[in-house]
Amino acid sequence: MNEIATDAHAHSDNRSFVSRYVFSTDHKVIAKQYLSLSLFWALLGAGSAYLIRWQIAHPDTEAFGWGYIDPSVYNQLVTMHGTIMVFFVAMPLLLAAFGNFLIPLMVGARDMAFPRLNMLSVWIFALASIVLFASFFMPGGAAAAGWTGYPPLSAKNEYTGGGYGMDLWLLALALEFASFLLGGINFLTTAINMRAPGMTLMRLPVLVWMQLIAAVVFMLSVGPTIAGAILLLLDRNLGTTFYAPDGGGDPLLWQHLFWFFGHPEVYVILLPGLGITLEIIAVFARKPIFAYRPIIYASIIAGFLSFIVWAHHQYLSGMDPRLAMPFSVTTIIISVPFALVIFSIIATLWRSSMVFTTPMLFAVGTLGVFIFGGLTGIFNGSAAVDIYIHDTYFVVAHFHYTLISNVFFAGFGAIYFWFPKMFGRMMNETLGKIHFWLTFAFFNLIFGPMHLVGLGGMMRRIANPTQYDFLKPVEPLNIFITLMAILLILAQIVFVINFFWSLFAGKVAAANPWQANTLEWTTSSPPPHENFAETPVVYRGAYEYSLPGQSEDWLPQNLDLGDNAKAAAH
Amino acid sequence: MSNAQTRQTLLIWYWLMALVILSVAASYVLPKAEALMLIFAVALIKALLVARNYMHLKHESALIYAIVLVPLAFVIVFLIGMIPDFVYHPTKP
Amino acid sequence: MALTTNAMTMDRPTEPYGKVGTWWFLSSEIPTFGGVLVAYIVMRLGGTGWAEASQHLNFQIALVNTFILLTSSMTIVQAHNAAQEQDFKRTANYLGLTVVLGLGFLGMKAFEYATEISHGFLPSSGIFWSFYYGMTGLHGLHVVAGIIINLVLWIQAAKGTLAQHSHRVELAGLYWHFVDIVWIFLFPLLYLA
Amino acid sequence: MQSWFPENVSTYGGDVDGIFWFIFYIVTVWFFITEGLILYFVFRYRRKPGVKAVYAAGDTWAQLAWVLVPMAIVVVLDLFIDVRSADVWAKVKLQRPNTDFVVHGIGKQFNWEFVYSGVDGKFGTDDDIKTDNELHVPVGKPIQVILMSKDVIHSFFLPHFRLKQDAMPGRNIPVWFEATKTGQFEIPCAELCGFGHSGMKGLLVVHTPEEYQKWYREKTTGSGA
Repeated sequence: MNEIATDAHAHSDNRSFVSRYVFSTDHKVIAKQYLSLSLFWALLGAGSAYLIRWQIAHPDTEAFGWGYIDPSVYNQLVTMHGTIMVFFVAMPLLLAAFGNFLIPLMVGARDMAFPRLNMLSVWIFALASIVLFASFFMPGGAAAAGWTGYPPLSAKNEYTGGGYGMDLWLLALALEFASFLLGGINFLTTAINMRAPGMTLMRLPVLVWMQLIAAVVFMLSVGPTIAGAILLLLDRNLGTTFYAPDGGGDPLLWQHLFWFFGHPEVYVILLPGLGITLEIIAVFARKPIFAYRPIIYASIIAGFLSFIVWAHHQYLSGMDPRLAMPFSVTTIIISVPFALVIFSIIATLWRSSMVFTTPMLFAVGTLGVFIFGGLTGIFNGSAAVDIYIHDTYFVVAHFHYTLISNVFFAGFGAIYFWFPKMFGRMMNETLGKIHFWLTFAFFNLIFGPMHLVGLGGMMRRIANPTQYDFLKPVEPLNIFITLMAILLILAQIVFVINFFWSLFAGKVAAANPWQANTLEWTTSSPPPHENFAETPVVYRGAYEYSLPGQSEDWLPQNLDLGDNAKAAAH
Repeated sequence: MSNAQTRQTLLIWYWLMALVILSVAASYVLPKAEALMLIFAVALIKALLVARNYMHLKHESALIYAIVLVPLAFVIVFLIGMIPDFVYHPTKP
Repeated sequence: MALTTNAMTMDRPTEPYGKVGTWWFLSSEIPTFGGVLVAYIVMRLGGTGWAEASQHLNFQIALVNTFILLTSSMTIVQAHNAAQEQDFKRTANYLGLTVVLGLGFLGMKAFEYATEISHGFLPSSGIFWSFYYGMTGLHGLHVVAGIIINLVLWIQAAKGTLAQHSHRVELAGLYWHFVDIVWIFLFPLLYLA
Repeated sequence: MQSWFPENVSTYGGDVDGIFWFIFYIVTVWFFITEGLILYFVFRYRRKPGVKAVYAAGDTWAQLAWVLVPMAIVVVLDLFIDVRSADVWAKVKLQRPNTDFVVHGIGKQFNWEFVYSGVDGKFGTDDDIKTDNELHVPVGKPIQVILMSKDVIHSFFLPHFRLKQDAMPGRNIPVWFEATKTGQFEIPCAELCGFGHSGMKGLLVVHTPEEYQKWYREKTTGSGA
């Protein structure tokens, strides 16, 4: 095995085009496949967002470029927007793409532990994508029961007017989960067992830790939902009555099975986003991450806590109201570990030496936006306030602030930051900064006012707010938000231009353009097939920036300083 | 050594078979509540026998134990969270 | 050179990747079955008419199936023992036996389904039957997957190509035992309670 | 900002709003502290030639105190919020006052059906009064609505009363409220229930007791005739 590997290095890579770019087992190619799939889905997600917003602002008029939006089509759009953004954009982008690309590079491994399993997982994901895409074209259209798919609405076609769209939706989710399960096994085994010599657990870059915690949380929580989805498929196709009250079942069962995964899923998306933010901030603040170990412990605790908060989505679902109190306590307590992480990031900025490149702008943007989203979460966590704001736009605004901060801002930050490593070229800084400021401004102009719309009482997923007298005061806001949403989507054109222009004509990147410490920057940009010419040896943690007594303000993890300096840099 | 291993494997198997017969016998002989308690205790013992011997858990490291026990703990949390809604349900007609 | 101290390799586990990976996979299977079992338990405790419905199940078939599955667990351990001794003929025999026992389990199960359906107990016949078909079906799918894995290994052992990766027998065994353990709980939950 | 809420017309609505504002003040302070620090640091600690960042990894207790002390404050405030919101939650959802005014609210695609027990005080008898999409109640009296659903999950939302509760098929879920003001208020559905979800709108009419008696008599004689 080893002989073959070194052989491939010595000679030029002689794999065929197909095995190099299509059915590749190389984690870097797989990461790019995930990246392109998620960006493709992001287009559809943005398109659905546009149509939803149009309908809310100008109900029952012809949307520009589409036409009249039927109420049942509106429900499909709402459902697919949530499904696409959570499962087919956020997860493949933050977990699969950057986890795949960075975990082996950051721990100093040649590839994932199970490269063929990795390839299988991306192709299962591709299959899930095809199934979900096909569901749009089914008679009766795509699934229309909300991204949470609550039965009985999702269990019987007569309730939604849909058909096979719902079955395909369930199938796509099950396949997607299977894909990420395989991915998770790979992440965990790679990061725990394949670390380079010297790469102790407490020297791992914080992003690897976050990916690990996210993978564990995902793997241990997704099971009940997979099972629940299978039971729902049986209800739909074999006439079982798991969720049908007239047959002895209970619709509430689905909510428990779904949210037992559905809530941890939030942290599955959030933790890698925070990890990316931490990585970027450490590099551009030229300062070690403040409280590295406590951050990791706090994230592990948050991961555990995320398993005992799921019922806060069900305060008003008919669940036993006594349960709301313990779940409200755990939900609000989960703010404590995140408070530690946030305070530590802020402390990292203290007396740092910040350089505002595009990735740094996005990282600080993530932080600012995420704090807002975290704080509005306290309202939702409180069972009493939730009585009023549950299922209103306040909730919608809240989770867009938390999730979009991580997908949009951290995700874009990651793309700008690791683009040179992935593609060997730098992205354009000017366009990047324009992209950031437009995105930041329009994002806040959309979702900030949306909180007020929620306080006005506007319900989620209603196609036509003008039908209600009590929503009259928020109508101007709705129109404003829609305008800003269109501008936000248009602003992404800057990114698309920058991405493709840089891909072919960007400045050629050096191995370590940001002067960063972690191992992925010690190999060439882009890294060769097996990542490292020789396995790196690690001498220190990932964040030894501005170490006193060093002439440079950075100190790569694999730089051997000799014994004396080693004692200083623990 | 190989014989010892085979013997051990067979010994566990005898135990498993005996336990199945025990739980079936219990369901005939004992009153319902006691039988159920015994049956589920026996099921637990069988699962432990298989996991510890056939799956070599007794030779594994703390990592593997954690991989098994943490999800089990979450399943129990899930059970506790479900009981008020499904076992005591004043809202059901 | 001075770096090859304890600190350098200290906390890297020594298990083979395949084994850790398999255990991680099983760790995600535990909540999958756990979720359904928990749902069954709480809904049965809070519902009525479950015990009567379960009287209609064919308890003898399930008992035989329990013996079959427990025995197949034993045979795959024997296959692993043999593989460790590089005796691939014996490995193949035991793997073959495991496959046959697995097929036997499925055959009995199919017969059981057929009798139940012929008596009019369909998946749509009520909540107990929903869970019965749902849980045994999900378990049955896992048995099918296990049989395919064991079959592949059996062919490799018979052809003599298993020697380079004989540890796969252990991994297949881990999965097969897990499927067995699920049945250990399904049997009393569905048939005895 | 108070004006963003619809007018409160229930006895406990003020408590729900109160806990909202209680949290609002706490998180607003945190918002300005954290975002203010970030902004200050962003402007203060930009790279300057010759100035190196301070190497502070937070690995001593003295340094860690800078994050642990605020974290401890967060814990205390969290528990404070928990206790206060548990009180309000209990008031709205758990401590239902005894009342003889019980109505069945039945959700179906896509309207609300309300059933009054009629003269005999029993549901399911011939003299039940059924209204479509209109719930008539007297002011100043605790009203209990038992929520049911005929098909999918609906959510009984009274924005002016700060009350929301899902109607779950297979369960009868009681909720209560007491109006402090007469008038007409909308009852939207807050849980996606199909293509007509958006138009599923009922009307809550709060009468003075005398007006209510009048309406009720008209209904009973109307149904009897």
